Amino acid sequence: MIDKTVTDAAAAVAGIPDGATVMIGGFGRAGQPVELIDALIDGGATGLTIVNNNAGNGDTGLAALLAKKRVRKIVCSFPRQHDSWVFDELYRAGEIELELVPQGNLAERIRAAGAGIGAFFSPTGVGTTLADGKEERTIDGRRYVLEYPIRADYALISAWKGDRWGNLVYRETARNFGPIMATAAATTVVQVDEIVPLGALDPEAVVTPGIFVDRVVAVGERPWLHAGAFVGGVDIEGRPAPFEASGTAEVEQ
Amino acid sequence: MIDKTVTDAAAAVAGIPDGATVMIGGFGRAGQPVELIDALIDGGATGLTIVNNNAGNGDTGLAALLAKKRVRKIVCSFPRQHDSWVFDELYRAGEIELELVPQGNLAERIRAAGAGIGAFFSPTGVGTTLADGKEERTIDGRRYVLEYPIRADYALISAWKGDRWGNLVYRETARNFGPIMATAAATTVVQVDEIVPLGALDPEAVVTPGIFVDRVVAVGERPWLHAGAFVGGVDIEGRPAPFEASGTAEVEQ
Amino acid sequence: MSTRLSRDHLARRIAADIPEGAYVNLGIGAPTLVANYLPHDLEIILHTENGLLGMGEAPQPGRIDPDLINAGKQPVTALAGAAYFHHADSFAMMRGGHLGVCVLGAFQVSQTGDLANWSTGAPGAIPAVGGAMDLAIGAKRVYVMTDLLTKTGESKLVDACTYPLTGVGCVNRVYTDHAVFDIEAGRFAVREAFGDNTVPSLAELIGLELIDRTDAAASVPGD
Amino acid sequence: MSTRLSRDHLARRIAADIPEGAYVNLGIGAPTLVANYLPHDLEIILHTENGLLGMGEAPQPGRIDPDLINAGKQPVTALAGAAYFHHADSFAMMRGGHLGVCVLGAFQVSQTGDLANWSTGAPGAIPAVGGAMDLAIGAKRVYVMTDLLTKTGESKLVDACTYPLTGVGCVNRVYTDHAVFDIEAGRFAVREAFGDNTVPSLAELIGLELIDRTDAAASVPGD
Repeated sequence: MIDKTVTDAAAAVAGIPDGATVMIGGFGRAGQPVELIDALIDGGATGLTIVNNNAGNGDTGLAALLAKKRVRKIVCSFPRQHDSWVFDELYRAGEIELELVPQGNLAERIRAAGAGIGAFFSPTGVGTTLADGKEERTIDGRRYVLEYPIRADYALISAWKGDRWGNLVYRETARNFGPIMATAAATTVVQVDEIVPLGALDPEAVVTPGIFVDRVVAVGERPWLHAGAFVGGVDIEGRPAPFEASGTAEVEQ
Repeated sequence: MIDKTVTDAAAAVAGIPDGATVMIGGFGRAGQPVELIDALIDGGATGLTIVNNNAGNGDTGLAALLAKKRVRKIVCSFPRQHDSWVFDELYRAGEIELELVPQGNLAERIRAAGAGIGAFFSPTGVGTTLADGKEERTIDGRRYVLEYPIRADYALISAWKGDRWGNLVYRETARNFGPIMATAAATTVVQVDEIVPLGALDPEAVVTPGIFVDRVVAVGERPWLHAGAFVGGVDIEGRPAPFEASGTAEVEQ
Repeated sequence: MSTRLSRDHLARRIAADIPEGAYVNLGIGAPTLVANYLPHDLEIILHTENGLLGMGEAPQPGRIDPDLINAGKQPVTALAGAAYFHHADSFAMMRGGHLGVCVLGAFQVSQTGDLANWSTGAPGAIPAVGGAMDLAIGAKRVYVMTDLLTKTGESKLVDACTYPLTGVGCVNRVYTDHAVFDIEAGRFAVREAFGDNTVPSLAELIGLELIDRTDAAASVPGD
Repeated sequence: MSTRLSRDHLARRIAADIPEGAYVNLGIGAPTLVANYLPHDLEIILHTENGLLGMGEAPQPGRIDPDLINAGKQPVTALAGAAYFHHADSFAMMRGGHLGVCVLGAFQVSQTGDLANWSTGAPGAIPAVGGAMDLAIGAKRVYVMTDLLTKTGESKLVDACTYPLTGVGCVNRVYTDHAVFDIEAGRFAVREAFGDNTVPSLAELIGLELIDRTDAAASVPGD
């Protein structure tokens, strides 16, 4: 019997060595595998290269990993946010290396790694400083730069539900980088709300087939759901928040 | 109100000119948009370049289009099948041009067209006659050939259900080339069993978002379904076939 | 002192140019205001780079769903007819030219259509580009929404950008608080001047020769 | 006359080398027989290039579903735990090295691991390649299933292929009716000789020097 489920987050991230390249899913907080990141912090690995769209929010998750100075380099498209103070301080102090990649090139380079593409010509970034030093070519009258795959030793991602074969479905825009990162890492580790029986996921709606997944751990239902249905009652960071009828939401910008 | 639905197959394929490049979905018979092809035949367009995985089966659908000598050139991976007699005869008579493309390069070149990729390095076909004359490059010790996008003026595809925005879901392995061809054509035309109300398709399970679709026509439920459920009772070509308890299936090889 | 449209009026002006059925991406910051002025009786489909077509309005406070956000990481909703997809598919949609319109902010736009909107190039600044470069080269029509002048009175419409570029020759139209400009063969063309602005007064503010297209019939942009 | 395994016995022999949990693609033709011998108590996941992981057995005659076929366009079924995907994703899976094993037929295999299995290059023949070239370069382990000799008695294991290539240096192991060969540093290594075949008798049939690995412990291939 194939059983990719593991009992806890520590087992899920076991074996990630110092110096590893680790993709971490999520766009801002949505889809960020916080429990896996916490386990990675507890595991002690350091000198990591992290691939993520951002560079951490607030003081939890990826930001906490950065704060512990476990990250040598980050590859991302949008590090600077209103709540990226942990990264900002490390960057200004010269304690973290940054490779800035336009978001679409980041996504496509991750996909290329998973899809066995050696390199591809992208129109994004042509003529900008982010294309400095890259090979350029004009094809059918349009300028392109050559972009290479981004691979990882591990991918840590968050999905909604998974089964013991590693088939996954996601939830809304928390899907983001999960499906492509799952294809691009030697070992893909997934946290899900719930592990469902084999056959419970509609084969037409599986987003990540289990072939891309190595380990799955259930971490319990996200606080804004109850029995799989949206119930709300949280702020944008997912913290329980009693809202008045006249209340205003805390909104990121 | 956005309404991409059209009333019949003739309206769906209206405007396809002589000499057009037309992608036609399907893998063998599965997912082949037979009603749209019939309408294309009725429409009279000729001198077409067709992109399809195969080169027609039996005497219907794509094979019928070929038999009418409307096709100047076909781009495909697997023309020769046990039931490709229409193509075989035209090819041997020198009446149709063939561009043979390894199936994965065919799929990826179609995707590249839809994804705005100028060209990509593929490891498939390296060192074979199908890479003759193509640019080759070694990247990280592996050999690749440079492959260019395949675009079309029209894509004719078959899906299972669609809505008036053009959102689509497919059925089983009839999905095949539909989703990528939808992205790679200037005008994408879809036949579906049924047009469902907006909101009836699960947004997590939509395979082709409506942005890629221009026209949708309902052609009625496929014969092996009843009210959306599989009932069987057909042979592999979809023809009603009374099976004995001891009967044997007609099986292609 | 010339007439200036408020940011909300400008958002309304841009919204009026977006036809029913358009697929639209609104950049973070001021362009998101445009959503507030899209007519409710028209179906216009909003794309957000983080994997959603058919984005709806902000949720009620008690109904915030942290899994459902826009590119600015604000909570949103999804319309009936929406679809979710992953990041490679979302940016394939952008890069592949499937979006009809995007509206972006700007530091500078050159008269050849170059856009600078992601970095001032200031030493010590932390760079962040996000999806701006993909949008700039991807959408069929790239609209910029910006004040014409910086806070210190310099024109953001320039002969050549001095800030780091986001994209080369990618901008089709610039909506400013003073006027609407098209890019025509390497020159700014005034399409509509607001209030008491005139082509000569705008030329003086900008310091460049301008083409006068204020008599052109209002056109609905294709998508 | 040396001992030859029947095609079904050879399929059984190959099936025995496929471990539980492997993701496997069986090429059209003889390799599909391997599916009949995969142990029912092991979970081995079959991929078909036309968009399915978790392919099951052939359906009962009255239950043929024309939407659910394999690469050979035969009707199949899907297991609980299956997933469907489109062609670009299916071939990304293959090209990206995610399949553990594929089993392919062959016209010729060279001792450097080149495979020729898609065209005899005969004038007038209609070429058709399908997914063979993608499988040849994509799977982690590429197994060939073939008779050792052609109908006219020539060895299909050769110094260098004379037929058009499918892939260069891609074959890991060749299962023939006479013996099992690994490719080792540009030479065929006999891993297992069936019946009264011996390394010398095989070398005579093939006409090449062979490495003797018949004493190697049976290994379970990695996936």
